[in-house]
This record gives sequence, C-alpha cells and structure tokens, in this order.
Amino acid sequence: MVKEVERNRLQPHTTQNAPVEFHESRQELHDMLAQMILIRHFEDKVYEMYTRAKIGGYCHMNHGEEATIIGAIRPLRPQDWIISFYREHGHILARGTEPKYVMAELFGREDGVARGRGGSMHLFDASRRFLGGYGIVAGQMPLAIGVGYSTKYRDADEVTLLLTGDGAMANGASHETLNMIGIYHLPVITLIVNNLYGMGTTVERSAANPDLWKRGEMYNMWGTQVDGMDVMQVRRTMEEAMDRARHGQPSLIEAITYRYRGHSVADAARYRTPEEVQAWRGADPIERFYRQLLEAEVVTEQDRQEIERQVDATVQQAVDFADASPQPDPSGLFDYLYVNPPPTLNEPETPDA
Amino acid sequence: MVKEVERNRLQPHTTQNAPVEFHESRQELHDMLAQMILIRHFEDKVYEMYTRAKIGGYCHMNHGEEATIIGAIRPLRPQDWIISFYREHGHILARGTEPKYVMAELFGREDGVARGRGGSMHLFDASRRFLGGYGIVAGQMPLAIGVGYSTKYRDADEVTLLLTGDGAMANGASHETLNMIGIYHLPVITLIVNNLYGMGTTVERSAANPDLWKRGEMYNMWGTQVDGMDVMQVRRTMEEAMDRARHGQPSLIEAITYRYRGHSVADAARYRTPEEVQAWRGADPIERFYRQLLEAEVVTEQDRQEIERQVDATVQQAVDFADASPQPDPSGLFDYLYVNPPPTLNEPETPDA
Amino acid sequence: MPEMTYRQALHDALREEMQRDPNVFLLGEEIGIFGGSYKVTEGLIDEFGPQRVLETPISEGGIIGLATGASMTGLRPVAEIMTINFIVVGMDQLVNNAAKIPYMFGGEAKAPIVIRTPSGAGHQLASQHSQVLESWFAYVPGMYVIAPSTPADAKGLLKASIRDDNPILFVENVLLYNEKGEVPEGEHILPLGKADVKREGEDITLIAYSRAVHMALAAADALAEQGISAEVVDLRSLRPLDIETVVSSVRKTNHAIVLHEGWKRYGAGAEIAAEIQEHAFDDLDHPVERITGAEVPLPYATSLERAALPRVEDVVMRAAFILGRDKVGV
Amino acid sequence: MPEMTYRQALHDALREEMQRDPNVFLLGEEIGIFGGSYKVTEGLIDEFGPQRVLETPISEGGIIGLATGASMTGLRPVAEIMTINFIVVGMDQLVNNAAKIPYMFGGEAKAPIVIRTPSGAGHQLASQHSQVLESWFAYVPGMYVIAPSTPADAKGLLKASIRDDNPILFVENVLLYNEKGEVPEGEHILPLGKADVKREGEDITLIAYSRAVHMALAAADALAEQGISAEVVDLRSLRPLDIETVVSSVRKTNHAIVLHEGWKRYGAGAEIAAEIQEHAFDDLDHPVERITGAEVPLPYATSLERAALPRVEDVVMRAAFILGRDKVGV
Ligand SMILES: Cc1ncc(C[n+]2csc(CCOP(=O)(O)OP(=O)(O)O)c2C)c(N)n1
Ligand SMILES: Cc1ncc(C[n+]2csc(CCOP(=O)(O)OP(=O)(O)O)c2C)c(N)n1
Ligand SMILES: [Mg+2]
Ligand SMILES: [Mg+2]
Repeated sequence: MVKEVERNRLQPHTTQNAPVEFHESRQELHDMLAQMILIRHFEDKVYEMYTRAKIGGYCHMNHGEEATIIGAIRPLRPQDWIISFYREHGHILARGTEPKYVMAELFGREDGVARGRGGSMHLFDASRRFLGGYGIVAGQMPLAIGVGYSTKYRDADEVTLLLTGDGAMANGASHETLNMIGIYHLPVITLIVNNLYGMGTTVERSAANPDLWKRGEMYNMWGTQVDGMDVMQVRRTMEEAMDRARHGQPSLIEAITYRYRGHSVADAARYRTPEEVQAWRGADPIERFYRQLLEAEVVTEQDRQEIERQVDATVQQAVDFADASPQPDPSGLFDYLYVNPPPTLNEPETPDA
Repeated sequence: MVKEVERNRLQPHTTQNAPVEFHESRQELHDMLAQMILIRHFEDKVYEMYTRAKIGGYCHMNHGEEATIIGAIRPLRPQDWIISFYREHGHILARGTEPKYVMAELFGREDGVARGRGGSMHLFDASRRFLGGYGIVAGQMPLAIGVGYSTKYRDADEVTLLLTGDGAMANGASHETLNMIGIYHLPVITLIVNNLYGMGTTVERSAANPDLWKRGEMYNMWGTQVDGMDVMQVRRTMEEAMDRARHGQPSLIEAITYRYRGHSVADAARYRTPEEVQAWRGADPIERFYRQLLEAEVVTEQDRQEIERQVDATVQQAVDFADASPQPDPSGLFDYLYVNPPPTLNEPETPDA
Repeated sequence: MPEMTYRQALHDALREEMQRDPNVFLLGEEIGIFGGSYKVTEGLIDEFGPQRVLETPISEGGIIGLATGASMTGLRPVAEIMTINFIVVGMDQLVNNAAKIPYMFGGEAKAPIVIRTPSGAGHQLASQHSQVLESWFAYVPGMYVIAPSTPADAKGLLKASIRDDNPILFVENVLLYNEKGEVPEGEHILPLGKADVKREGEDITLIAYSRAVHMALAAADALAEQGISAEVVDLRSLRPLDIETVVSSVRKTNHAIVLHEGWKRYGAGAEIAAEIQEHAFDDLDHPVERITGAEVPLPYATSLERAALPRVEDVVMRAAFILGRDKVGV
Repeated sequence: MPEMTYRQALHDALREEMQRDPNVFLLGEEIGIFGGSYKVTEGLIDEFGPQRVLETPISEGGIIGLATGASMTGLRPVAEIMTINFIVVGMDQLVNNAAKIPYMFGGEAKAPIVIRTPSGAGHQLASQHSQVLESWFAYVPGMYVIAPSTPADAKGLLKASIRDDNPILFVENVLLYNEKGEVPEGEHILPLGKADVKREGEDITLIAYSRAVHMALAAADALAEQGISAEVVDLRSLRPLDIETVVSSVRKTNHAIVLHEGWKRYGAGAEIAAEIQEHAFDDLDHPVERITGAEVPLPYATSLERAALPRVEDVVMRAAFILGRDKVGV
C-alpha cells in the first residue's frame, strides 16, 4: 500500500488511485473529512485575523498539509502522546482540542490553551496528551525520547507521535533523537511533514541525501515514504507504524506534502513559482479524499455542504469566543514560572529606596 | 581490496592475508614501519611519564591504533589538512612533527607545539597543516566543513582528513558535519577510528545501527569499512578516498581497530575482559605489517632492530628535551588571548585602592 | 550625511567589505534568495554569487564550525545566525572552539570570524524567540561581543569587526533594523571596544547598549523637561568593556542607572554596576540601579509582554527619584 | 554524625531517593558499569538495574531532552552530564525547553528534572575542560541552579532537588568529590534557595559558593590570625539567590569580597556585588571586591594554571587591605 515514491519533488505526484479500501465506519470517515475542512477554514481565518492584527508574532499555517495531519493523528488512542513543532494549529485541532481555545491562544487571551502565554508556536493540551508546539527547529525532537522512554519505563501501552519538518532533519538534534530512539527500541513514530521547503530552502539543499525516509535504516527503525496528499495512505502507514511501535519497533515516516502559503504569514514565498504552487493545489488532499468518499458513497454533496456550514460556524464561534476572552492581567506576569518557589525569590528591601 | 567486513566486533578479525601488493618505495615502507613503532614507543613513554607526574590532565593514548594512523596520514601531501581529536599524539607524529616538541607540550613546557598552553588534548602544528586536537567529543568535526569549504573557495588542490572516534558519531555535530560536507561536495575524508569503545560504551550501545560506514549513503558520500589493524588496507582505502575527494566526492571510512589501554591513563578498563584485550593484541598492526614486509623482503630483522634502537633514542631525546624546556613564565598568562586588543581591555584605576 | 536604516548600514558594510577583500564571504540560513530573515543580505547573492553568499541547512553548529574552520585557513567568514535564540544550538562551536583556538594552541592559530545575530524581543515572538543572551558570550575570554545601537555605529563597527582578527559575536537587534540615522559617507570604521557618549549631561549617567540606548535617549529627553540633565553612555561593546568611559561619566554625574533588555539577575547590567561601585565608590551619591526586562520567559500576550519589557517611564521615574526630584517616592 | 566524602553523600542521596520513589531514575554517559566519570553512581546499576540507571550515547542534547520529556509524563529523571563543559552541546534543551515549558504553556506542564554536573578546574584539564559556566543558567528565569560546598549540603540539597518540581541544574565540583565532612544521619533535606553562614564574623563578609567556600574558610582562618574576623556566606544556590542573607551580613560587617572560580567579567560575582551595593549602599565602607580566576581559557601548564586560578592569599591580602590592616597597600 505504501509506495516508496520516487518523484521529482517539486512536482506533485498523485500515487496510484487504486480504489481505496475503507474499513473505518462511515462516521469516522465523515469526521476525518470534517476535521480536514475544519483545519483548512481555521487557517483561513487565522490568516484573516493576523492581517487584522488580532494575532501577532510568528504564525505558521497548515494549508495543504491536512492529509498528513489527519492521517497521522486520527488513529491515535487517548493514551498516546504527541510532540509537535511551531506549525501545529492543525495538529492540536486534529487531536480534538476545541477550536475556540486554540483561537483564544492565538489571540493571546486568558482562555487560550496556554493561557495566552504561548501563542501560535506553543499550543498545549495536557488532557489530550498533546505535549506542545516548540519553536526551536528540531528542539522538540529530543523530548520524544523521554516520552517514549517513560512509556517503556512504566511498561505502558502508549505510542508517541513525534512531528517534525524536513528542514529540521539537518539539525544535530534530529540525529541524536532518532539514534537514541533506535538504541532503546522506543515506541515512537517520527513523522516528517516534508512540505519540500524549510523557509525558502528545498530539501535537496538541506539534506545531502534528500530521501529522508532512508535514514530509518541507520537508526534501526522502519523507514518509509508516503504520499502526504492522500489521507488514507498516511493513515494506513500510521496504523502499521503503531503496530510496530507496540512491538518495540520505532518508525520514521516521510510524508511528502506541500504548504500552500508562505513559511509564515509574513512570507511572500518568492523562492518558488506560482505555477508550482498551483500544481500542488491541484492535488489538494481535501478534494481528493472527498472524491474518494463520494465514489465509495460514504458522503454526499449535501454532507459536504453541511460540513462546510458547521465548520464555518465553529470557526466563527472560535473567533467570537477568543475576542470575548480577556487579555491576561499583568498582575499574573509571574504566574506559572516556578512551582512552590521559596520566598528568597523576592528581592530584599533597600533601606534607602 | 577493501572489504566490507562483517564481523563480531569484539573479536579481532584478520582479513584475508592475500599477498600484499606494494608499490611504495622500500624507503617509504621502511618509514611507515618506523613511524608505527615510534608511535608505540612514544606512547609507552607517555604512560611512564604520566605515572611519574611529568604529564597531567586527561591523557589518551594510541596503543593499537597505529595502522589507522599511518595508513591514513602517510598518503597526505604537504598541502593537505588534518583535524583531529584528543587522542592525537600519534596523529601529529605521523604528520612529521618532531617528537620532542610533542613531548614538551605534554610536559606543559614553553617549547611544546602549543607553547604548553594546550597539553595532550590540544596539539597543533600550523606548518604541517595539522589543525589541532580538540577535547569536546565531535566538536572538532564542524571545523572540517570550513576547511573543506576553504579549499573549494580557493579552488585549491587540497584534501582534508577529519579524524573522529566511534562514540562521537552519536553526537549531533557529526550529523551536521557529514550532511554539510555531502551537500557542498567537499574534499573531506572522514576517518572513524572505531576502536569499539567510547570510554566504556561499545559501539553497539552508542549507535542504533553500529555499521557506521553505512551512513555514507545518507550523506551522499562514499562509505566503506576497512580492517584498521592492516596498515596497507587503510592506506589503499585512503588513496582511493583522496582520489575521490579531488573529484569532489567526500568519503566516510570506518576503520575497525582497538585501543590496548584504557580510555585515558587513569582508566583501568574494567568494562572489558583481559581475554578480549589479549585477542586483539594478537592481531597487532605493527607485527602484522612487519611480517608482511619480511615476507616481501622489504625489511630484515636487523632493520627492525635498528629501527627500535633509533626510535628508543628519539623518544629518550624527546623526554630529555621536554624536561629541559622551561615552564611557561606566569607573566605570559595573557599572551595569545587576543590579536591586537584595544587598551580598554585593561581595568580603570580605582582611586581608593 | 545620508540617512539610512540600520539594516541598510549593515548591508552596506557587508557589501563594501566583500568588495574590498575577496576572502570575505557570508554564510547562513536563508541569506541568499530569501535575503536573510531580516533582509540584511538582500541582493548580495546576485552581486557576489552563491560561493560568497553561502546558504546553509538549519545547522547552527555546522555554520559556526564552518566559519571557524575556514577562518583558520585564512578566509574571513561572516556568518548570520537567524536570531540569538538559535545560537544556543550551536554555541559549543563558538565558546569551546572559536574563543579558545588562539589561546589553547599557544598563538599558533587564529579564528577571525564574525557571527552576526539579532537579539531582543520582537512583537509577540514569545519565550523561545525573544531572548537576550549576549552577556553569556561576553563572559567568555577570547570573544569580542559588539552591539551597535545606530546605523552609523552598525556600519563602522561591522566593518571593523570583519577586519579584526578575533572571534566576534556581532549583536544586532530585532527592533532596530528599521531605525534610521545618519551614516558618514566614504570609508567609515570605528574602533572596537570603545564606548560612546551619545548625549552629554551632568546629573545622572544612563548606561545602555543596543536598542536600550534609544530608550535611554528618550528618557533623557523626558528628564530634560523636568530639568534633569542625563548623560547617555552607549557601551557599543560588552567585551572588551570600556568601563573607563562609564566610570569617568559617573565620576562627573555621581548617579547611574544601567538599562538593558533581557533579565536582571546575572545580566550584563550586573557587571556594569559592580564595576562602577568598585571604581567610583566615593563618587556615587546613590547605588547604581538596574532597569531590565522582568525575569520571565517572554509571554506572548501583548498585555503581559508589555509588562515584561523595560519601559522608558521607569527610567524617568527612577532617575527623578534618585535625584530627589520626585516628591512621591516609590 | 558520620564523616563521608562529597562523592559518597551524593551517592547516598541518589540511592535513597531511588529507594523512596520508583519514578526517580538516573541517566547519563558511563553512569553504569563505569560508575560515572567521577564515580558518583558506582554500584547503583547493580542495585537498580539498567532501566533505572540508563546509560546513554554521547548525546548531551539527547540526554537533557530525554530527561525533560520523561519528566513531563510524571517521571523524576536525574541526569548526569559528565562535566559542565559538555552541557554547552546540549544546553538548548535546558534553556529553551526545560526552563520554559512550565511558563510558556501557561502552567499546563511541569519539567521536574535534575541535571547534575561538575564545574570548575581540575588539575591541568586545560581550556575546554575547566570552565565555570553555571552563571549562564542562573541568568535564565525558570531554572534553579544549586551548588553545594560540603558533603552535608550536597546530600541535603540533592535530595531536595530531586523532590522539587522545577528544572534544576545541580552543580558539583571536580575538586570537591574527595572532600570529607560530617553528614547528618537519617532523612536530611535542606531548603533550596537558602544561603548558609558557614562561619560567623564581624569585620568582613566573604561570599562564595561551591569549592570557593573552602577557600573563603581558609582565608578566614588566616585572617583570624591577623585579628580580623571574617564571616563566610555560602550561597548554596545561585538561583533562587538568597540575597537577603548576604545583605544582612554586609549590613553587619560593612565590607564584602565575593570569591568564585571562573571568570570575573559577567561572572556570578557581578550580580552579588551589584545587589550588595544596591541594598546595603550606606552600610558599605569600601566597594565590594571580586576575586576570581584570570580571564583566560585555562592553560595546561601548571605554572600558568596556578597563575590563572584564584588564590586564598589574594583573599587574605585584599581583606586585610580593605580593612586598613595592611600597611603596604596594593
Ligand atoms: C534552531 C533554529 N534555527 C532556525 C530557526 C528559524 N526557522 C524557523 S522555521 C524554519 C524552517 C524549518 O523548516 P521545516 O523543518 O521544513 O519545517 P516547516 O516550517 O517547513 O514546516 C527555520 C529555519 C529556528 N526556529 N530554530
Ligand atoms: C561532548 C562531550 N561529551 C563527553 C565527553 C567525555 N568523553 C571524552 S572522550 C569520550 C569517549 C569518546 O569515544 P570515541 O569517540 O569512541 O573516541 P575514543 O576515545 O574511543 O578514541 C567521552 C565520553 C566529552 N569530551 N565531550
Ligand atoms: Mg518544511
Ligand atoms: Mg572509540
């Protein structure tokens, strides 16, 4: 099922569209489509809100990457962990966190998932074992060794999904992480969301050998490449990886996808041609999945319309909620810095002031 | 000629002893043997001097690794560069630096190759393009990207030999280095002196996939493994790598060898058995090369005796020289810290002191 | 004198030095087609080609190591680290290699590199992207740490840094790139390690560097309205530290406030305060005070971010208080 | 009270905490069969097995990341970094992750890790292996930096650190492992962030931490012979910094010297001096002085190494001079 696709990376490559074998419930497939559309619309709204200065800082969006996200995150069970990076709005939404709390975080409000302290790059949801978005490229990766080791230490039935970008694979932290995961045989699945660029740098210029999945061998793990525009392919690969993880074999999955927009809201992406972007938009993961579902008669056009309607409402509610949520009070500036700090953290009084 | 040896790593493996084809001059072969013996005796003396407190600090020796050293360094031309790590006494001797200046450095004397400032881990010889020994594991590696890039930048005919240990290959710096060398197609040859241990840790426990040479593929370079107890094998491999380097292809050579003594003088090496050490000593690179040369009638027993005599004299002279060399004068404490520092480096006068 | 931005001044310095010396080359992430994260190197790849404007993968250790290794062979690399926060990933190469190579090899080697990087808070960049870390490097003997506040200084100090033979961390500031100022025409080189009195005054010395210099100047303006004459000393360099200029000023004004972005405890201001009290003890009428950012990882929310950053008002208020011109006290 | 070495005290603290709490585990390079580079963990792998005494490859970033990730899931990792010099390779994980995780996620996560590492000069370990870098981490809000000087403190503070919920850098010292001292029997826990007056005195306060405390005590002995009564304050923690105890002492003695290994400029002593002059300005009869290592990468040769390290004699001489008991002056 999973093809080791050889491709001209800058051309979208539609893998064999053999009739998809669905063994998910109708409801599940419907929800997958709905979540993909939610992520897309949510990101559209984020863009709009950024231009209206409701959102600030660095803001990286997931347009085009929805299949990698839903395919990888949907199969996870409640006890499984996720560690992500700064391009993670869709990741936390896919994990089931309510959009309004995510939007509130982007607005920098007290009701945000990190109480407004984190912002776009640092979303978090402890109850869903979503262990955060991180801003130092590859810096999130070593954390996954620890989460995976904890699972082994506690002899628990858990899998950790480690999300990373293609550019991050050039950083030393990626090497130490994968090597240690391999040495300890940890139940960690590393998904490289290979959107072909790290900012303006193609993966051919950031990796001496751009077939990133092939590194699996060197780390003693299962390495495979998957069409990241096909949600069911990603899902099946993820399911296999979860199975292997539970038997002590880690995986390295490279999902080839594309980000439709610039690296961040601020990036005009002049390092690539409009034609290239257009070509990839033509292989859109949402439309593809929708067609597959239509053909299999799992959803109807009406379903799609209903989904779009509901998603729009949800996103609008998220904005309204975020807008109504208070800014954190400056008096809370030092909250959450330390757990039970000693009184010596205060300064002594200066007699003459 | 070069075998991709599959072996039980903790057993010495004598590769096929097919009759060696020498195309070096008699003199060259004689000198190779003499240098290997020099390194061995020099290190014996270093051990003795350390126990007599003439040498201090961390002191790592090359006993057993002589074939990797002479095989890799001897083919280098004057214009070629070397970057090494803390276990480098033999490396600088092989490059032709006079033993007395090396010994003086180990004694911490003004006539040492780093004027007594560096010590055992930080030997240097600018005139021989020996760019130093470094003490942070894998920390020397990124420097080689720059030296290789400089060669390319200046369009020069130079090769850089980067020496590293097996344990160092777990560090992120090794990944960034090899990846960048691969991306830029630099004339750099990375030689992993795989002595099977990093301190007490076997390579099986420091590398998820202990076949380190296989990483060549991932870095878009020629990867190969060689019997590091056979100096001629190492030499031929090195010659091929130099040829490739001059045509823009980097190499990653893993030479399997063994350090006879502990990690440093202070290490009793209780993590391995005396039998294991004995087995490897049985595959001694000096004795093996000597037998090859005897068989090929390149040297005689008398030659060997003469070499041993000369080497002993040289080493003794080195000790005498080092002992006679002055300790650096404390007044020179700030020498070499900055090039042309501004006067503001001094403190202002305190009126009341 | 032509007016230009800090960004342009840096750009011109790079360009002029590359034209002057073929051994000067640039390297870093996205410095080519992308023009650099803050667009300082824009256009240089067109003029000098990809060999002299070398784009790298996201490997900060590799970048600094590459620069250091190349510098040991005689080249003059100028590396850009996208922001100072990312230098943490690669600082082993700077601290354990570049800063030590000349000394630990007994003068047998040099490492003339320049690492350019912006420090400081931007707008809502949050805790991993808003740090002020240059004092770490200023702690390390063997390093120089230069930090210009104006376009003229940026140009003059960057050119001097590129020509200097020591390893240099050249600290820019995220919020200064668009600041404008006059820059002398023609060859403009400034000495490294020399502080600059940016404004003369009699009553109190405000010591700052980088962006905080502008805050100090704004505070001085406000204080002038209250009849207080503040002298503003721009350190321009954290190492070498020109403490002589600072001490001379304090000996005159008898009062001092050190002002910087970043955190207070173990921050750069501690060194300045410690030195002033040591060398001008009898001249001080009041302890040296420090005004810095709050000691938290910078929060994202604007309400908190604002509360965490140092403010001009605080400088004005403390200065007035110190000079006894504030009736209310704090 | 039984006498034991600093090494043994640390060992016992680790062992007791591992016995108490099954979530406590150790990780690091060579901490198993090898027993640790400085033999602190010797024997623990036999008692607790390889799962709880986890040996790692030479991947300092991986080690600290592993610890941090595991701590977020409820475990209590204690990592050993072989020496503080190597932490530079992995410090991104400590500074940008562990120290920020609780705050930047709005209190939704904790990172209760302890990173043990020895700092300081050994004997001729040269420039890359002799650094004192803990003040870097003390600069970072979110971190604790603990640094015991005696076996009793080592045990009490390590046990407290392991039970604490904050990310902690626990700084040991290469030359203290063999130092002996009395350690209370039974459960011995000390509060984090509390300085300790190691010797009471009236005339001058000597402020130190880690190995320098022993130098301060030796200096106090020598000064006593000259009739000078020196008080020795052991900071025990650089962050939180118990400046109150320091200031109280100086308010009594009116004189202060800060003493530490490592470099002066931007070193830990700068913060102490800055705080003392701020909070005890009118009580000071003389500026706070600092005695530290010379500002060079530590040279290998014994003659130079000796010249580069701080000396007890210097403390004695300066103290005597400051108190006007030195006829010659300097
Ligand atoms: C260590 C570090 N270096 C540089 C950056 C700046 N930076 C942020 S994202 C990015 C590109 C990362 O690309 P990739 O891993 O492919 O992820 P993508 O953004 O494409 O999803 C860079 C260079 C950073 N955040 N951290
Ligand atoms: C970054 C770093 N971590 C740890 C050490 C301590 N250390 C010194 S040598 C060594 C083992 C290195 O093994 P290897 O690379 O195989 O080289 P070998 O000593 O066997 O020649 C270790 C862990 C160090 N110097 N630097
Ligand atoms: Mg990418
Ligand atoms: Mg080894």
